[in-house]
Amino acid sequence: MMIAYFATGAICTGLVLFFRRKTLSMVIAGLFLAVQLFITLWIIMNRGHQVSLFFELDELSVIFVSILFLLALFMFYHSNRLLSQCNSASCSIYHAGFIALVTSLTGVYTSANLTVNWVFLEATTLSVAALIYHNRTIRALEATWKYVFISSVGIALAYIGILFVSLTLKSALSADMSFSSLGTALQQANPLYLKLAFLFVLIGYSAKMEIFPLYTIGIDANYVAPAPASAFISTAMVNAGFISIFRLYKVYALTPVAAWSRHVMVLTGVVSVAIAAIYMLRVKNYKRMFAYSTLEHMGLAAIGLGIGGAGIVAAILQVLIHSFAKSAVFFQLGQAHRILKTYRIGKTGGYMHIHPAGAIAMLTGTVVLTAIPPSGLFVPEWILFSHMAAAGKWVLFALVVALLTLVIYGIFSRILPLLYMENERTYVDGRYVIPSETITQYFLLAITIALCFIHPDFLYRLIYRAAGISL
Amino acid sequence: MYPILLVIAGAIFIPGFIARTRSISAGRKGPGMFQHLYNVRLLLRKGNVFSNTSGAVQQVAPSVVLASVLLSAFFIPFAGKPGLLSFSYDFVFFACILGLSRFWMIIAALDAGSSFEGMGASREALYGMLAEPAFFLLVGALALITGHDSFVSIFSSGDTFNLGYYFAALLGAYILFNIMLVENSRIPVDDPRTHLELTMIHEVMVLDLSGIDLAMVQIASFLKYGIFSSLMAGSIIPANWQLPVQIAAAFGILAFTGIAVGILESFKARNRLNKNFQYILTISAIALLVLILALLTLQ
Amino acid sequence: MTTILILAFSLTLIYFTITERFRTYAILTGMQGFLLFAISVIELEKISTANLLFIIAETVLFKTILVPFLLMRIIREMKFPRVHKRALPGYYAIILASALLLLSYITAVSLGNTEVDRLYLTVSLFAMFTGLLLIITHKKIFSHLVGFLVLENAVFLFSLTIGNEMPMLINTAILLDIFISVLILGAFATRIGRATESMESEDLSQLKD
Amino acid sequence: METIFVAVLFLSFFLFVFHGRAKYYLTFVLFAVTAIFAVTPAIQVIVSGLQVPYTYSGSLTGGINIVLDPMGALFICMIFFTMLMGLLYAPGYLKNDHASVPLTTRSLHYFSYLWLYFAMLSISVVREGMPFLIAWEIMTLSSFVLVIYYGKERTIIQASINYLIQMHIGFLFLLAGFILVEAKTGVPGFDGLKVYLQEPGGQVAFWLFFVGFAVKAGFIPFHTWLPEAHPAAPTHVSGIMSGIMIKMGIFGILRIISCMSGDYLVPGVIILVLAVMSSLYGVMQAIFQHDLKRLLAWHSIENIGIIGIGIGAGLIGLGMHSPALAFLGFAGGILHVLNHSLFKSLLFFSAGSVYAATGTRDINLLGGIMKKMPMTAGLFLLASMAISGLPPLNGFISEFLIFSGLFSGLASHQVFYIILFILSIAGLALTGGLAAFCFTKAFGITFLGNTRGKLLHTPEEAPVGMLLPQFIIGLIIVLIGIVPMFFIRWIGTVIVTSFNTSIPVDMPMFSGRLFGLIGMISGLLIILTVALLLVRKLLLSGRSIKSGPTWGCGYTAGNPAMQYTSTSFASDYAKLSSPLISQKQHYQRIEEKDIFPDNRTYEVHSSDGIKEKVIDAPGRFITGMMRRLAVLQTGKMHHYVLYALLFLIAVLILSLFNLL
Repeated sequence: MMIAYFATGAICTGLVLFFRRKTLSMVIAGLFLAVQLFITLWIIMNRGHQVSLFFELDELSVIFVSILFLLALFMFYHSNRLLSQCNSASCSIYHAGFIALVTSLTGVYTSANLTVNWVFLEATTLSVAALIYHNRTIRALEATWKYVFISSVGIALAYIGILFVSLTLKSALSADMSFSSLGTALQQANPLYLKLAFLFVLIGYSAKMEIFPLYTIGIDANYVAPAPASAFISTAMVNAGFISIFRLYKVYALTPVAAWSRHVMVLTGVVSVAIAAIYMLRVKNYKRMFAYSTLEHMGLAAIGLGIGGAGIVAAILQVLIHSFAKSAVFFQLGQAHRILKTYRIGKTGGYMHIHPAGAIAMLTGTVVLTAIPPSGLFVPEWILFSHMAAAGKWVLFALVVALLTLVIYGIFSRILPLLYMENERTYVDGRYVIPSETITQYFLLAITIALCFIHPDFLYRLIYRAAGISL
Repeated sequence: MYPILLVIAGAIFIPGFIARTRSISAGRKGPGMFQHLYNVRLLLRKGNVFSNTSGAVQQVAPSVVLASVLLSAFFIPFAGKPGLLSFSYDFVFFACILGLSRFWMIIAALDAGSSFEGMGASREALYGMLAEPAFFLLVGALALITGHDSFVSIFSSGDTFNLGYYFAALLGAYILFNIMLVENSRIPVDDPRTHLELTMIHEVMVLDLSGIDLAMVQIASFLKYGIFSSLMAGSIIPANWQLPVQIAAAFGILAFTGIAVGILESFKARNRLNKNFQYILTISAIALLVLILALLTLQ
Repeated sequence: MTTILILAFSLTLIYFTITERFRTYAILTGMQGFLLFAISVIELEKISTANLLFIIAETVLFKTILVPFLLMRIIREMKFPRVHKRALPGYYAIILASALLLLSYITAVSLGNTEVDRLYLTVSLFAMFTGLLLIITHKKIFSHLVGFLVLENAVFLFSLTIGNEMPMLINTAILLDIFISVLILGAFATRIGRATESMESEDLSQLKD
Repeated sequence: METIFVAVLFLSFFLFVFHGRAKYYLTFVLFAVTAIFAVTPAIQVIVSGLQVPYTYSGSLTGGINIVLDPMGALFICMIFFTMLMGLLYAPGYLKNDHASVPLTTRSLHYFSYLWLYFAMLSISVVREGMPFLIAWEIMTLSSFVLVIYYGKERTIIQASINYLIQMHIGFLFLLAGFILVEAKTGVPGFDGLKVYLQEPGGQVAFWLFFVGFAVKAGFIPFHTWLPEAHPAAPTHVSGIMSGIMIKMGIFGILRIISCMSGDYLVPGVIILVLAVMSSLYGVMQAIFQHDLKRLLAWHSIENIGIIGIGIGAGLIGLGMHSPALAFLGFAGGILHVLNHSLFKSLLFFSAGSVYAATGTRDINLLGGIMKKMPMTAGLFLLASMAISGLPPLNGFISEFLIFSGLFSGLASHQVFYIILFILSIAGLALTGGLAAFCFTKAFGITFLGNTRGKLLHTPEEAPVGMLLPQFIIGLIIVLIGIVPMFFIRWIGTVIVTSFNTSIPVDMPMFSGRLFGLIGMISGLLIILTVALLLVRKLLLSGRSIKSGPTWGCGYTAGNPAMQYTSTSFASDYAKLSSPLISQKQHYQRIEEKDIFPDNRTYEVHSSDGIKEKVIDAPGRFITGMMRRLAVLQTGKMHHYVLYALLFLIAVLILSLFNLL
């Protein structure tokens, strides 16, 4: 089934690229979404079954594949709004990238094997590049170049990590590289090998998850990509990085270097949050600001993994809710850009006047992203901090909350002028004030806020299972 | 009923004593003992002239001022007898009610929109504010020594005569005397005789009052002499003396108060305005001294 | 025999760090490809024929011929100046390289696994570091490209370390190599060259905060 | 009941759909519906003096225990009343800016108003950590949205961000407190605190909570947001924020005190000292202000200090096993919470009416408003008297209670506490005097005399809609002054049920008799005044009543600009307090060569030394440091790869030394 799906994805991509017709590519992408819905449902139905050697439909993949579909659907909608002015070639390349990306992301989410996972993650680089390069400007070229290059360096490093893992094994047939068997196989392995392997993989995948050290390209990519694509990169894409690191992390939990790997995660996480905080106070561009916010949230997720125990639950929940919130904000930023023609901070304002529905979505999104209740993101933070307290990590707690406070200051002091302050330089293109386009944002934000008040049993059961903690 | 009579007696006699002392010491013939009462009677017979700028506040204020000072007179105990009104911590009420009269006096002055009255109001407010802690410190110290919680019980506990209390009571009387000078704006805080409005405090505030309104304010100010001197009497006179002796002593203190103010006004110049802070804060410092004394007696 | 080849490989690596002409880069890349070909032929004796053919095709056709050719073409087309720009003076680079070589050796020794040839490990780690160093110490995009290619070679060499048992891993690595190299070299490098005229990295460092 | 609340929450989103008056009516209906279902049980709890908490658990939120105890009930009543008054006042006030404020902002305003109300109601009844924090932050956020209503100006945006960040810092302390308690005891929320406080070292949690709540309440040195946020907000919002929202901080402090079971003395002393400092500093700063709303904001700090004096005294009373001190302190503190919510909202409302009518908040430009707006002026005067603690109004009653408590504490025979109490008494007395000073200034300069500056339009009396809530509040202010015993009895119930003291509710000293008498005397004062006024009127009838210009002491060319202003009124005081509070003067010197000097301006601004040292300087330091640290995103790709290498090496080195 999975093979058939990937084949479909590949064929769809090929068709779009081959014909290069605007309407046709849209139709194919739409049809592909139907396939995606089908495969999502199929994965949900078959969860817990080992369907093939390479793919595993566990709770983790169920959660993320479901989010992926939702995000892909919304992204498709917003992209089509965006693409209405583009020519056939760029439109079809965009759609091809989109289909390929969704396919490879599904692969990343569901892969049960270290190598397969790596292959699909590599495949995302290429498809994302098509999306980033959409605008064909020199800056787009720069960002794409950096993205492709550094991702590739990262992926090569990650491969060295995988090779280190395999060095400790007696044989490395495909079955041996599966996550489930690695856990037991690595229990007696040489710690130094394991450490090196983990480090290389972490560094390599950090480009995808947008955490320190290779987060830099993600920022640029988010900035130059069209807003719907940024929404997708900042959520589904980083989720792929997260899931890859997380699967390895789970393997490492069984090895002698479990404690060490957790500490490394905390280190990267804290450094990521710190960098996000630092740049939050410096950025002059709304889109980059929200890109840094992604860095911050992924850093928190890394810290959650590093804390372990309930922290893992917090991390998964964090990533999950962040996907909704961040995509909503980026969708809204896209609209704002079409109306105001700029992302520059301080160059514009009065959005509350210009596009009320959008302004409220933006305000809500900002609040949600800062994890101030009633943001759903408060729940993972609460879990994380409670767990930190239980572990007696008060210095870490103080450091993280101090950094988060700076982040909040940074975000609010930049978003509020956009919403409220009247700026005489504000240029408004009234054609694009389309309140109906905000529905997706409201839907996504409603989910995030509802998750603060309502803690649905099925979701939490899924997350606890995915985290490997019995309830 | 005695206490309120004592206050009224004070109100009637003290201004007279002050005026007489002053004229005698200056070698003048001077006005009679009751000239101030004649003045008030004259004012009460007059009509009213008010400023175009002023409004309801200036009309109402004199009544409020008089009413609150009158009411505060009801709190004064004498010779072991409570005043008309007496309850635990009545001195708080007493202080607050005097505060009320000051409050209205100030806004009445501001109502005329005159820069001179503004100055007076500002100073009155400031001095009143500074004098407040002195009173509370003093009462606190007395309450601490005696272990009682109302005017009458504090003052009537003097029958267990001891030196510590008595010294504290004397200092207390001295403080009350000074507070009286501040409240009534006499020398050295203020010189009511001067004709330079810039340096006046209380007198400048009533510039735009006339007739009955002015009379009411004057009466209130006379009453304050009575109130504070009665308080001084209460604190100094031991409560175990015979009643007639106490009454005599009280009148003696009233007379003494009047004469003392008169002598002070004859032989002392008014302070420079910015020295007044220092002067009033000194009162608080002495009150603090009383407190320390109280703490020492406690040991 | 393998030892000599590997030492030759590490020599090329050192030369990479000090060379100052772009053309040398292309030649060195080709040499590395050839060395890898030789090593893999010697080492992978027990491997199935199909796989061996695949690896040979990769090393000979791709690494030894196609990549240097593409690099040459870029140099020609872009009319690069001969000497490239460094972010760091050359002598620092060589000092760093030696330090990294030492570090690789220490790491390889402390891994202490007798099953693994320490030389392989040392050289492949060194190759990795050299690749990274090429990227870090240079400002030109072309040097970055070469650095990446060296990194790829390191991965390939490292996968040879694992030996015969794991053809899948090697094959995937090769696929990656081809895929990315072609993408970067073919598609992007030329596009950047056209867009920025001189392929200066400065033109592509405007995205910052 | 639950379904109704959920329905109300859901319906509140329809505020964004409706236009015009319908929006307001919907707000009102939702408010009223909630009120009926929240306030009715609250009143039952208070009046019946129910000692057993009234418990039910909701299913929507997964079974959060909601406990309605008398203290929560009291706060619910206060919240309801203050918010209702604000809601009545709001439309009249907001009407002035209909053109310049976007419709959405207005929807958002009413929406946040409702949610602020819901959040405060929840805070009063929720006891577990996470729901409490959620409600707490909803309160912060909704009030934040209310503050930023006029966000067109940069200063307002800065003030509201300042507000948000400081609230967030307070929130973090609460968060730390909750997670600490839960980690140590395994019991969530305030019940866990109760357990933890009995363990050694449990005091840490108390102080975490205290700081968290103190930021909201505005004790110094956590007050710095207050004088910024209040002037920025629309006036009725300042009214409710100052009136009730900052009291949620006090509520929290009372809540954690109710969790204590020993060791009352140290917290009591610290709170008392902090409170005396707050009250003095607040009022000392207030006198300098000439922005009417900023002045009122500083007075909020002062009054929080007075409340804190009561609470601190009550705590010490508990620690010394002195029921009198405990009762009087807590009763004074809690009654002052109620009183302040009344007179402060009244002050803000009437100040808002003045602002709406004149377009300025600068007292130095105002004057003579009383003739144009007699009702507003009268109400402001009433509230000024109340806040200065003058009889026969409510402020006096609570200050009387606190004074009595402190005086009764003198009987403790412990020198340390005696000195503490005496100093507190002096401090409180000084605060009262300063408050009177400040409000004679505020009232006198704003409403009396002649108009000093040029106003945008001639002021007119506020419409009935705006006056009505003010009259209701004024009525209650007088009512508490005249019949204080009922209120004190209810508060007595709260104290006895919340603080687990051995205070008999009907101790002879605190029985209705004393306060009945005090109420009577207050009544007497009013009667006496009225009688004197009647006498005056009788005497004056038939006599000549003339009017003329104000006596200028011989100077005949006086003009309104020569009147005393706010700044000049406070100038003597400024000299006195200059060592503590510095003033900055902005003016242009007249040079010797300047023979014909032209128009000049002179401005004085007081500066908050605490804010500069506690907030501004560290803030500048942190942002400056952060700016220097921002060296990573260089745009150069070789740097980006370098980070990876450095990270690799750093981690390897760290692991080599077993640091990871």
